[in-house]
Amino acid sequence: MPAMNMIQALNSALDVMLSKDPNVLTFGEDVGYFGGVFRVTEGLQKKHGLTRCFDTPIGEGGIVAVAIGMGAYGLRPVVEIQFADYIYPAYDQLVSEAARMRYRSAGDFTAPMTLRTPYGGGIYGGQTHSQSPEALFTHVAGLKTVVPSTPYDAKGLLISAIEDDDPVIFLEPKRIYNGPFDGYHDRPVQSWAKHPASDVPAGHYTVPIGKAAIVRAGADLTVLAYGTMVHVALASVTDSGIDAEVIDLRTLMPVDIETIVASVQKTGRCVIVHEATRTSGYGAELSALVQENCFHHLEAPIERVAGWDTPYPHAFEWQYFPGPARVIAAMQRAMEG
Amino acid sequence: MPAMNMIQALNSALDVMLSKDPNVLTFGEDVGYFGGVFRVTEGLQKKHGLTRCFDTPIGEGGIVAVAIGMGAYGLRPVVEIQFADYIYPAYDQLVSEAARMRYRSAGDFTAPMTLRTPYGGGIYGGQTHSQSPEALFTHVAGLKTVVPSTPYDAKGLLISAIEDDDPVIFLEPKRIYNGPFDGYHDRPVQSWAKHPASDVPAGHYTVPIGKAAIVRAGADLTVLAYGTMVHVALASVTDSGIDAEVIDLRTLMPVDIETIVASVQKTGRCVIVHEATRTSGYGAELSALVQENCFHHLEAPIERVAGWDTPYPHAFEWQYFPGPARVIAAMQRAMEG
Amino acid sequence: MKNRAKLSLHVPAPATRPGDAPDFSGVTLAGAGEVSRPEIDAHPHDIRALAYSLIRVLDDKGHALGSWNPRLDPEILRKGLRAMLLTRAFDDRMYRAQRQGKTSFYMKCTGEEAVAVAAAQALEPDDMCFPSYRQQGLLIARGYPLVQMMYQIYSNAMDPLKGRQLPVMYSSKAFGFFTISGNLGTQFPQAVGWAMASAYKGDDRIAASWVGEGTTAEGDVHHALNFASVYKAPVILNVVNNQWAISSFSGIAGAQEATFASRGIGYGLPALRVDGNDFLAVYAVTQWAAERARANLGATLIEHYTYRAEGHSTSDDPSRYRPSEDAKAWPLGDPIERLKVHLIAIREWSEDKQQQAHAEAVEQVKDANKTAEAVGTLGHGEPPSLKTMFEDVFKDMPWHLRRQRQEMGV
Amino acid sequence: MKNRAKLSLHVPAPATRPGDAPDFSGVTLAGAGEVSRPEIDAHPHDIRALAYSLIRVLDDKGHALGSWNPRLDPEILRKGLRAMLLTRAFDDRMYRAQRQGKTSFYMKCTGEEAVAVAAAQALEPDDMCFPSYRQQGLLIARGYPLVQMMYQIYSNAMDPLKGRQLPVMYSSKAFGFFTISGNLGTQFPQAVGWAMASAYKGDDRIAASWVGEGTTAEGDVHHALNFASVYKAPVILNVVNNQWAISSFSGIAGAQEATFASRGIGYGLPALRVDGNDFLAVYAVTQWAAERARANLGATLIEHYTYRAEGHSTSDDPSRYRPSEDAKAWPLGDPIERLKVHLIAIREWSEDKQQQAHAEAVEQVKDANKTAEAVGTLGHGEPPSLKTMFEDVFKDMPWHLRRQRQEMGV
Ligand SMILES: Cc1ncc(C[n+]2csc(CCOP(=O)(O)OP(=O)(O)O)c2C)c(N)n1
Ligand SMILES: Cc1ncc(C[n+]2csc(CCOP(=O)(O)OP(=O)(O)O)c2C)c(N)n1
Ligand SMILES: [Mg+2]
Ligand SMILES: [Mg+2]
Repeated sequence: MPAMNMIQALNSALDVMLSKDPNVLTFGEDVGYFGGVFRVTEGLQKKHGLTRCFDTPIGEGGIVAVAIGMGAYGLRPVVEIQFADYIYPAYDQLVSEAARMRYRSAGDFTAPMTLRTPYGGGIYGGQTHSQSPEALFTHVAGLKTVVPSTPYDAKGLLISAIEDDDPVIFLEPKRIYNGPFDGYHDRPVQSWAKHPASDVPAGHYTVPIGKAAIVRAGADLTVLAYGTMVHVALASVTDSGIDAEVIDLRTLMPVDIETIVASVQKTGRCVIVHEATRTSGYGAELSALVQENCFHHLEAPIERVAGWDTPYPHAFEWQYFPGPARVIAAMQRAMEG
Repeated sequence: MPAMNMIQALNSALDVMLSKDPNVLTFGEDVGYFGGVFRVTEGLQKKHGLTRCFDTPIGEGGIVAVAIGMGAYGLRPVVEIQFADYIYPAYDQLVSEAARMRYRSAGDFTAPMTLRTPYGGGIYGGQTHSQSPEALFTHVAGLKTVVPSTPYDAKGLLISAIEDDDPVIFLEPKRIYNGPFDGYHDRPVQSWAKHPASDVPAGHYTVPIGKAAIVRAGADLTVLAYGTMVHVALASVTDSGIDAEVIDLRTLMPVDIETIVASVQKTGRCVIVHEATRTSGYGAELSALVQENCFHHLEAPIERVAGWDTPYPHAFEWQYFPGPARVIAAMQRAMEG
Repeated sequence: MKNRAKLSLHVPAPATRPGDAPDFSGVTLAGAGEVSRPEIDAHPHDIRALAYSLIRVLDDKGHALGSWNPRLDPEILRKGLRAMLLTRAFDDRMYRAQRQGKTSFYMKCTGEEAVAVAAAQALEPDDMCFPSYRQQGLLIARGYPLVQMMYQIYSNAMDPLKGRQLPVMYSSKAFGFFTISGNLGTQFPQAVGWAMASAYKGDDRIAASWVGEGTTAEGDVHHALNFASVYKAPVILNVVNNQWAISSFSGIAGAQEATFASRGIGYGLPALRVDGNDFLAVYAVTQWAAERARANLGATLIEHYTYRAEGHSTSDDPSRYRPSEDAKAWPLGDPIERLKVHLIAIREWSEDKQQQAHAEAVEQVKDANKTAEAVGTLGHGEPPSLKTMFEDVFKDMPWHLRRQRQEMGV
Repeated sequence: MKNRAKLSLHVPAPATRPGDAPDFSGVTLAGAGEVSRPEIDAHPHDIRALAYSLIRVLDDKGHALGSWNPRLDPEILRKGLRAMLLTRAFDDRMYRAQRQGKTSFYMKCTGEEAVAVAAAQALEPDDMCFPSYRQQGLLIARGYPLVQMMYQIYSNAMDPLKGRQLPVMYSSKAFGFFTISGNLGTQFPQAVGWAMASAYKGDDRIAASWVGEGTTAEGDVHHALNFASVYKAPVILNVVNNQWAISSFSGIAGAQEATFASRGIGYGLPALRVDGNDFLAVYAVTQWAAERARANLGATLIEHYTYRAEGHSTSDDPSRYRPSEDAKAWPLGDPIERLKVHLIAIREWSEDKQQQAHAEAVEQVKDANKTAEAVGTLGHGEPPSLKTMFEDVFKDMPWHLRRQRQEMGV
């Protein structure tokens, strides 16, 4: 199997679905001839035609609205929002329309659309190219939220999202598009090639929405993470020597509660890691869920490691990013606590 | 002092500030000649003039953007969004602009605006006139979020919000505009007149942002609530006979952590109550905060009582609304647990 | 040269307020038949004048004049008249039902019946409509069962929307009627997306959408016009200018600076302005736009100039913000009355027939309402099944909703 | 009559792609001086033609023609020329700095210098500008210290924005330059709000804002035009049509259907379309719109027809999506060259002086850069103080940010 980085895996997922299903099409700002600013749609217009992969006006609200209308017709549109930071102009169409359509029409109309968007920091993008808005979607009844952490999962989950009959917010951790990132920005960059999950089948396959993955089994502590932070968590486990179980949630809504509860009931300790700002971030929901489901098993306070409650500052990207040092410190507090 | 309901108290706050500060003005859909669909701005255009209280086009994004520009000039605009459910078209201007202005310009420009909006259910408004979106704002660094539960607080907090130099999201619990509501929809409606907090001074006064109120002292259990749910919590305490301490948060961001922690460390038990959908609601953040700050004092799992994770259904409003029955059940679980 | 005088802020205000006599002297109207009909493949730039004029077919005596006269079979006109009568009878009955506490809310379209009913007739039954809450005439003209609408309004056990939606927020894919949103304007760009999908699939169905003049201020409306123009979507974008948005007169939406039809000019879209109370004119412009769309020539923007004759909804009291005599004084009259006069003028109808048709409509509504009330009204009789409350949030119910349903004990 | 042929979806595509020869044969240009200047109190409806024409003053030989000729003192022209030269020299140096790894990102305005520099000259120094990221010419023309801009670009200890913003996202209230947002278009309606505030206070300052043609698709732009029209806000709304939005040609924004200036027509705003590479023409239309705004006659929409001569940013490679010779082939030429030729034609300048002015600009930039680099560049030298990272989220730091700052140990 060819070794693919995450961009190639996502491109392959789109290629497979465009080939398989004439009702699938993809569009967004610069996704057509150019292939997207991160090249995820590169070559798709040339291969599948102008009407199946094309550029749109710079109006995120319009892009999503048009996708909703196409979904109501019976298509399965996949839209790209160039950066997650630019999703807010489409927020009303997502919250009031895509998320509500099935419910308010009692199943008469649905919104089987997928919204792909790169999120997270680590590329010196400053405060408007680094945000992690997942919690703004997990709070919205009717939206599914998915975050892959490897090329294999990225392709399998994106195909699942496109085939899913509900609207899916598909958040792509842009920092690991080209290689796994352990959070040590000062160490040499790694490429996906050496990572087992870069073995990506060329054809159609799925990774189920709603299922987490235990990426490292451990006995003493549970670390809940997703996207880029999965790799930071793994590095933190190695460097701390703590025998932690690392769970890659992969899907945030609906979240895989069984896997989480089973692990924390086993370890009795839990550290939650995400890049988004801390207050009212998705870690708050995870903390509440763990507390509600594992209260009598907890031996220490649940720790949240997250982005600071500030915008993502250009010059202080690495002081903002919740890297191994902060994750390890939290793991140690959780072991003592 | 005149007995005021919440609408009159809010109207009085605006009247006081329009009289006191020529840089204060208010606008929004139907707020001018008509005085707003909930009459909160009634009479203000007539008294203060066409340019100080006026109608706007139906473009929430434009309303907020214009307020931001006015704030940058040096005014203190107060805008009304007719229903919280219609705030989403303005979400980008709030999140990317109002919230970020001070930070990104290093204090060179600020957004001293107040956004007033009625939120919550209980008036048969169906899914687009009943929402409680507070968690979508508490997650945003740079926004303050305030929710009053009485006429006295409503006026004092609104004046504080208008005088505040940061953008404030001011959520008005529409179900208690005309009277306190204990959650028993089948009992006779009460008016504010008999409630002590309807004694509202006619002039200028403030209730500080960031300070909670202990509305009932108790020893056995802490109930955290805000807005309409404060009254439901009090009724639940009475009817359950549990000696609970009921805390009206009043401000969600920044939240009054000292008051919360002191209470839970005393009682060892905590029930969090809100009307918003449960998953990733503000209750999740409260649960995480309590867990992190009071872990070793907790004698039972923290309970969340919230709206179901569905849209607000028209016919099942009272099955959706987290009334006394559900609050009492949670209090009892917390006492046993 | 440089003028640095003090600036001042302009806030538009209407000519009249409660207590004043109605004053429509500012309204200038083209005469019936004055505006001529271009070919459907006319270049938008050559027909810009249509955005500033007013397409009218029926004159005050009920004669159909000019090249926009669709020359319809009288049977179609009678069908349209009956549908408008039925719509009005339905509105009156449901308004009363709300006043009687049988539901929480209702919205009439009185005076605007032609906008929806004539369009329903000019479109094909399988064309997709993305309406606002004031185009119930579409459903009624397409023959959707009144009793189904009432079930929805009463949120009873037979409500096709299972009690979830506010009254009047109908949805019927089978009748080409998109689920109405409580959020203004969102359906406008969705209709463009549906039309793009139809074109993408090589289908022959087109889409149509409606927003009020107040709603034109939403960004969604700009997105709709922009995407429709760029991709030449087969869609008809209608702005129903009934001159009021709850309490705000149309000047707050920009009516004192330009017509709403002219909003289409900047996108290179054909923009037509029509007498919305003239059944024949509304039919003719809709037909023109539909033919153009089906010929792959893209979208058309239509402004329907009409007047909201009653309150915004049952929650509203227009006497608080406009002269109470306004509706009667409105120079373009009443669409039902005008079509009736025309049918009589061409000897295809009579006052007696009108009386009879009206009585039949009232009867039909009464019967449907009896059936609907027998099932239940809001808070009385048989409600939808409670456990459906947790369904349809997602296609399959996730664990957390199953748990919540259990907690509720259903 | 009814045509139910298969529909098909139209997706716009540019005339040329990489490998093709440049082709601007589709571009039709009015001649210099052809379009005449209306009075500033002209009614918008009487000057709609200006939205479809092209206001030009300078002809190919550098002669200033027609009623739009602002007849400026040559000293102003030389100031403008120097500001444009300085802007270009600054861009070239900062572009190199990014390539040298001294910062993360940079954006040039090459070929568009006149749009910002001429406006800066025509406006009063205390008028408020709400620019996009491509109007650095405003700051430079207003005399903002280059070294301050470099401090920001290098996110060093002297960065007025404390290292928080992406390079080029300047902010300076003192120089009437609003904090640039990474989110496109948001500043357009904010400028309208600022202008409404100025009018509300009886002030005499006006606002101006700029967006690219691609950004016109955002709902914010519609809100700006709508609110500006309804409240007659004293604001100049500029659309810089440089024909590209990253890799998307202007057809994706709607340029094949109508001009961007004509977007103003539907709001009843005066809409001017100007040769954006003609310093005199840009100055003249800005002056016209400014006088109109100061006379309380409200807002003007101006489309600046120009060409993005280089890549979108340092992250972009235009050779992937357009012919590499395009910039040279662009018929409206280069704004610096054209103003130079004019000044020489009127005997107020010479090639030598041009050489000298260019050398001076390069020198000035070099000196400023030496000072800036001495303080630090991104990741090297002296960064801003780390603890400032937690400041200015709110006016006063709440408990949770104090705790987080402690946790970080600063
Ligand atoms: C996004 C949004 N903002 C505000 C409202 C509240 N609202 C409901 S109807 C209405 C007035 C609409 O007026 P118009 O568009 O002219 O339609 P009409 O009622 O006249 O048919 C308003 C402001 C809403 N439903 N959605
Ligand atoms: C809301 C939003 N959407 C998308 C982007 C990404 N983006 C940055 S610049 C750009 C192109 C803008 O083109 P145009 O408006 O023509 O301005 P120009 O770059 O040509 O000056 C895009 C899509 C953004 N910054 N903000
Ligand atoms: Mg209206
Ligand atoms: Mg551009």
